[in-house]
Amino acid sequence: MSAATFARGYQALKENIDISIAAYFQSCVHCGMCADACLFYTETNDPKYTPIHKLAPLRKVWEQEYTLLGRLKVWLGLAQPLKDEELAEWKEYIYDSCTLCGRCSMVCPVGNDLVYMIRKAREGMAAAGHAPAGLIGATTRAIQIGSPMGLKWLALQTQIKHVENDTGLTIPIDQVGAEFLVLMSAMEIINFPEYLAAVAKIMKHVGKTWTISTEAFEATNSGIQIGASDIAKELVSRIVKAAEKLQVKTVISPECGHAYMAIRWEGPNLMGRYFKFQVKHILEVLDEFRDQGKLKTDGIFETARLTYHDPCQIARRGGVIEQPRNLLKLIARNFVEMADHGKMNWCCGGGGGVSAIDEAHELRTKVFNRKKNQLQELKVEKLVTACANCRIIIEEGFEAYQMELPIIGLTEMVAEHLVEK
Amino acid sequence: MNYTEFLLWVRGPAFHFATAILVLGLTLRFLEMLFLGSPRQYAAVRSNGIAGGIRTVISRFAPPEPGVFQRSWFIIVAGYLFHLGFFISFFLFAPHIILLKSLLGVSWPGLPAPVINIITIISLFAMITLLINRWYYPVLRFLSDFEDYLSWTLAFLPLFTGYLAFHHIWLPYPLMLALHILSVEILMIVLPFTKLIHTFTFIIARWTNGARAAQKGVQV
Amino acid sequence: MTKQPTIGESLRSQGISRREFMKFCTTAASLMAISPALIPQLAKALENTPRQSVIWLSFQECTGCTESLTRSHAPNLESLIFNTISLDYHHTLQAASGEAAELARAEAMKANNGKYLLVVDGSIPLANPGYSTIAGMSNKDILLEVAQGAKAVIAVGTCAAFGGLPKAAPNPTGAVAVQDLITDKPIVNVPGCPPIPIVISSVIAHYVTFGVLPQLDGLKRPLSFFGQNIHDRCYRRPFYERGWFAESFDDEGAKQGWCLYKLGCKGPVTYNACAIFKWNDAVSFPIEAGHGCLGCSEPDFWDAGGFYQALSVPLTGTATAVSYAMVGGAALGVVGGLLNRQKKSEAKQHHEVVSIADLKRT
Amino acid sequence: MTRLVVDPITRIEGHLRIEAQMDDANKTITAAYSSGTMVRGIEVILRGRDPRDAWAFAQRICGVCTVVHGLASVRAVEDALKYKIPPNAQLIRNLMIGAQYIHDHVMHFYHLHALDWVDVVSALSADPKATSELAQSLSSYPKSSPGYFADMQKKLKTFVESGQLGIFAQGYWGHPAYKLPPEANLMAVSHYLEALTWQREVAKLHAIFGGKNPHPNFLVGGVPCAIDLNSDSALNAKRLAQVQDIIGLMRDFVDQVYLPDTLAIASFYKEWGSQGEGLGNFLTYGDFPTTGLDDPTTFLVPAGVILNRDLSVTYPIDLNAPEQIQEYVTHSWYDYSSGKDQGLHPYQGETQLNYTGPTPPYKQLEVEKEYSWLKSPRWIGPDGKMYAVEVGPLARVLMMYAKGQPQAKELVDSMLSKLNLPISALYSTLGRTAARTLETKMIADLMPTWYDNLIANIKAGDTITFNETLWDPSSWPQRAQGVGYMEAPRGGLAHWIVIENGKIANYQAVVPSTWNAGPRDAQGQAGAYEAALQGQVIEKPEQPIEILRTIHSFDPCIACAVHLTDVKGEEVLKVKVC
Repeated sequence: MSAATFARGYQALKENIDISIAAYFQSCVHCGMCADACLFYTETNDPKYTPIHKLAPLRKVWEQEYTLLGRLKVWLGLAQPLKDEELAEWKEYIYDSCTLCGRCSMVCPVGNDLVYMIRKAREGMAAAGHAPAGLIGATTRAIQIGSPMGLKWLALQTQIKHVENDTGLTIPIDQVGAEFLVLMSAMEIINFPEYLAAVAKIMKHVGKTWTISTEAFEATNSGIQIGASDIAKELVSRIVKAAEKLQVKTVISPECGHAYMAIRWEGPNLMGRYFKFQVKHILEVLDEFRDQGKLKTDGIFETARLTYHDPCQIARRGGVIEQPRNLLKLIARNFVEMADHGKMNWCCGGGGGVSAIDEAHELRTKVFNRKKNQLQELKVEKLVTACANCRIIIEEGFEAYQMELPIIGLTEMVAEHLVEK
Repeated sequence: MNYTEFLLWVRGPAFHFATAILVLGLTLRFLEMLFLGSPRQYAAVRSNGIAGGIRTVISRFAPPEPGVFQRSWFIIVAGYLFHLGFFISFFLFAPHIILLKSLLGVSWPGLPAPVINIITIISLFAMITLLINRWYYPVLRFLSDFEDYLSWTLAFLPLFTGYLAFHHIWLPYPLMLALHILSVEILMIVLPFTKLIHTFTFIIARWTNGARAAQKGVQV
Repeated sequence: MTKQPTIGESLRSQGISRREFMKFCTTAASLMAISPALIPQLAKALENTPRQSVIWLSFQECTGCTESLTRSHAPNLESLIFNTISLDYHHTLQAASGEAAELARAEAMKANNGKYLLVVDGSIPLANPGYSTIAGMSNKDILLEVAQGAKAVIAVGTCAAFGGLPKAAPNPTGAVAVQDLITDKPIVNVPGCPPIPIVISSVIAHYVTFGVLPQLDGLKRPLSFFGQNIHDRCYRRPFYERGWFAESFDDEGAKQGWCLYKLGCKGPVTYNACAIFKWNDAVSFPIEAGHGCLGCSEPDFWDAGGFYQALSVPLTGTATAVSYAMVGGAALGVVGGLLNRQKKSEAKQHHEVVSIADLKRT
Repeated sequence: MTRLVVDPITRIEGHLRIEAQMDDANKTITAAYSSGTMVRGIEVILRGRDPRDAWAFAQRICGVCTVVHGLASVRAVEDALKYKIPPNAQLIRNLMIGAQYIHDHVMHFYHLHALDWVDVVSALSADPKATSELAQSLSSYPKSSPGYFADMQKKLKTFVESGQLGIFAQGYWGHPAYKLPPEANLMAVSHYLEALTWQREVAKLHAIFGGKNPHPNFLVGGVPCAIDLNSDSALNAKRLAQVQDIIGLMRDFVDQVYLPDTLAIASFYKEWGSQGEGLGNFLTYGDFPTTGLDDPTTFLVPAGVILNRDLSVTYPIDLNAPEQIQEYVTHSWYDYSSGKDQGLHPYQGETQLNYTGPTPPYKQLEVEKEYSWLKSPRWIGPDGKMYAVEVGPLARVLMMYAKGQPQAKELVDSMLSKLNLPISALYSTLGRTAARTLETKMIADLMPTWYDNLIANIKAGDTITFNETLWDPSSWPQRAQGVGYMEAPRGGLAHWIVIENGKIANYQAVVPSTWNAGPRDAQGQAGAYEAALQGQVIEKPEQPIEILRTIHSFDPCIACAVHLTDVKGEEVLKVKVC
């Protein structure tokens, strides 16, 4: 019977240090610019949330394990080795106050990719048993039940029934040879079944074959968020197995930031091999349809003043930036951009697993202030986004700040504007 | 030891030692780093990342976009002035060019001394404001450790002593010049083992960040 | 013993008019950077002083300093030895040789005990007393003997002041400067290889006139001649400021008088009055004649890098140091790197798969 | 037997000690020993340095003959590297060495040598009017009025009466060997002072070309001063005119003061035409290109060796031939690894410093063993015999005379006839001093040729003074060796250099005073000084003025003569004299 220990955590940290991490630590000049880029600092003015500070334990391991001078310092008693208590203390920084949004990585003058490092640090934290209980729970559910929110196929099946009833469309299940395998996020299944309806509508509109797998419908990956590559790998492998079994050409990642990152960018690396299929975000797929002229809109434009919230993992960390804008232009007249958008967007405050951490709730609500202000400045009547998690967090934020602003998923919105066939 | 002996010592044995430590330190640290390896990319990339890596190495020299600039304008402006001043006075002051030519074998035209003088003053001023900022800005105050102040001092001294030597302030020129050279030598010795090594490692940092982002199709 | 005439009397009896005498005083005053208001006082002092006894000892030297003294135009050598001082012992100039010469020295020391001025040129070898002897005596013994009764010591030339050429690496004879041996007497160093002629004569004149030594810098050099470095007073300085340098001898820059920094000029670290008073009745000075300053009034200038090596260029040896460092760094780096790699792969090998059961502590 | 010791020999350059064994019965010197008593080690110091810097070190061998070692050094480097210098640089160097000659010889005559012949105290009793008449009968020099001499006498009188005799204290005043009438003494003392003023002006020529004097600057590959008639910072019309003025000043003084004074004083000391003869062997390296450029066939002074006063045969000399010039340390405070009796050519020059003399303070040297910091250079003749030779003005004048140089012949013959002396009188103390005057005259007459050639070159558009091609050490061969030779005022001077990997591997200077003042060699043969003193009668042993007269006639330059060198990493020392 194994369990998390400090030694395992320390070993995981050691294992994960590579050239770039060494270069990042050596390059950091403590300029503090990452703090100005992090909403946990800008909204709290508490310097302890400075991103680079969150990496202190990892830095210690690198220095003491992998540099001559660091070894010498330890040997001479000038430096204290990393302690378990430090890791415990850093939980707040590495999990609660970092959404892995990667905005700090954009501003660092020496070019440090801090998120890259945070994710490595989480590997150590998870192995050392310092992961937040909420994330442990979610991860356990993901492995044991198949979804972080504890949803089983049955729940999705129920929703599919509803959708089929509402739309009159058939949702293909486990269809071997379909072009697309559509994944869902647990959040969507519970809160936004409209997404499934929209996908079904669009697929019919463009005449593509698609399917949902009973074995791998959940796209989110708690293993990534908690920082347990082994678990993340298992979760990814379920999808890979299903996709390969169903012989799909493309796996469509849903409106969920981390899901995209997990399956599109980290999946192959976790598996340690190239995928035989493509992985695309639903917005990418939609934009391709648009580009191919397959999306026939009804000509009724959205007239409400609206803006688009870029989910971090889709835009900045995922490279899907232009696609949503192309789609919005197709259907909206009054699309306006937030001051910081695209790759420089501000996070909703709940990404990277933070939404699953109960003790981070208060902080997360506080830092939502940033998004709130952005939206208030813009005076929009509608908010569009492409991540169910963002959407929930923002809705919660509105509630906390007593704001009223309709939010809609972009896929759903596109579907609404298609010519009925 | 009179000042001539001191000057000869800093121009001779001390310089050789400092250069040796610099070279040794950099070689050591680069190898230490390189042997740590880098994970392989299996995802279907949008570009191989080479161009993006190079672009980031260069693009982060340019001023950031307005949103970022607005939030961190002070550190950006002062940082620019300091770094530009430091490098202009280092690379474009005639005696330094001669020194570099003797070490590297290549030469380039310099700037008139009065221009270097003004640039040095600006750079010094920028450094002082950066130090004050480090004391008063909560984030920097919180982040700063001994190494930060040490690095600041070691970067400040060559500029400062160079300025004093040029203007014959305080000490006789040869002594001030010797102190100037010595300050550079201390900088050289300490550089590989402190954050000052960012002078070189920033290239790797920017490269890897830029290349990884470019593989995802993002320009950072 | 007859009363010795004063300098004033001596000058007048030689038909030197009051006007000429005042002119001499003015020249002397300006050379020594003395306020014109003090000239009458200077004249008075000179008029009332008997000629100062001077004993000049030559050790490890080349006689260049004495030659330089003969080139002094104001005060010139004739004026100095006839009117200002009594040069009682000087190998190159004195009439007597051998025992007679040594007798002249002994008598001067006796007659002026505690009052004579000792001038020294040349360094003193300590490695072996036989390396330099006069009348069978080692230089060190003579110096100590003569210095004992001296009022003050003037070390003329870089050899006497700082050890000079004999002390240049590897200092085969163990040469030292006067100040290394004499610590209980006031010493003025008048370095230069040789010193500017008028500097030697003026410093002697200063002492004779005012009875005190001039104000000195940290290396015991008179501030009135060594207070500024050559670079600051060089007529080519504006070109340095502009960044215009002669790149080679006889190139366009050399012809137009551009700065000689790149050709190895040591003016910036050399304190001397060459750029102000110049040489040989202000005809020229080395930089004006197209050659960089050798830095000859500074200690150890012989070992200050090549004469054609720019001041900012480090002394030779960097390439060797770098090559050793690269090898050392590479060796250390590879060892450190391999250690890192081993550590990391060990960590990987011992990796225990993290399952959900492992996320919590037991 | 009495041991006479003269130490210090004053009015010379450097530290020289003469010990002489005198037969009390006839007051005759039976054996004399010359010792250089100071060593610095310049050749060791030079090892490992940049050959382009060597001139500055070598130049400090001597501050009196202040250009010669600098020039010999740059020539050695240029010879080793086959480095050609531009014609203008050659002409400027000629002018500098010419000025050095004239300056040096005049100063030697008046300030170093004259007081052996001129009684300062006697001048006090001269009649200024008669002095004026004497002076005017000798030359047209303007400063010859009775008033001028009266002023001079008054100045001297005040000085003497002050009781502070300074540099004149303890002179052998009133010694019966002083033969000049008071008027001649007054004239000579006056010219002593005039020469002091004059030499300051002459030295300016060096300042114009080399920035200062003493120790003007030189440059391997040319000269440092650039020529640009349109620049205020190079040799321009103003500077060149100044040079021309100085040349005029030199020639006037030589013709109107130095030459007449020599003749006048010599006429009272004709007996010295048969004393201080010395070796009778003479050596010259040759120098002074009459066309301006460095072509040995045009040298005013040809190279060669004269043996046993035989002017009908001159032997060629080769400075690079290992069997021709060798230095011995048998009686010097050095060791050779091959044994103390072995001679070495300067390229192989190797010696170990080993002071074996008495511990100072000492009374007497151990002349049977080692007794000098000078080595004994010897010329090995075609007959395989080792010859001690004399170098210097006498050697040069004899060589020119032997080779039939017209001006030399005319000047020598004219002087001998004016003094009514036979040609054998040249082999003497007097002959040596007279030869110095005559060659000064010849070189002064050659100065305008070099100057005119320089002007002609500039007119023709050639202003080049420096050849940059071989300046960079990376353009040099890995190993090179060369010799820079010249006729320095005191005689043949040569520097040998070995360059390896851009650095000096070995450096040797065999200077005129090494030839003349060196101690006995392995075969016990005396050096020129020692030989010249042998047989000399000393009238008053407590005031051995005769020794001074003969030694001074060589114009000793001892600092030049003593160096040390280091070969193959061992500390090795070597002594020589210029």
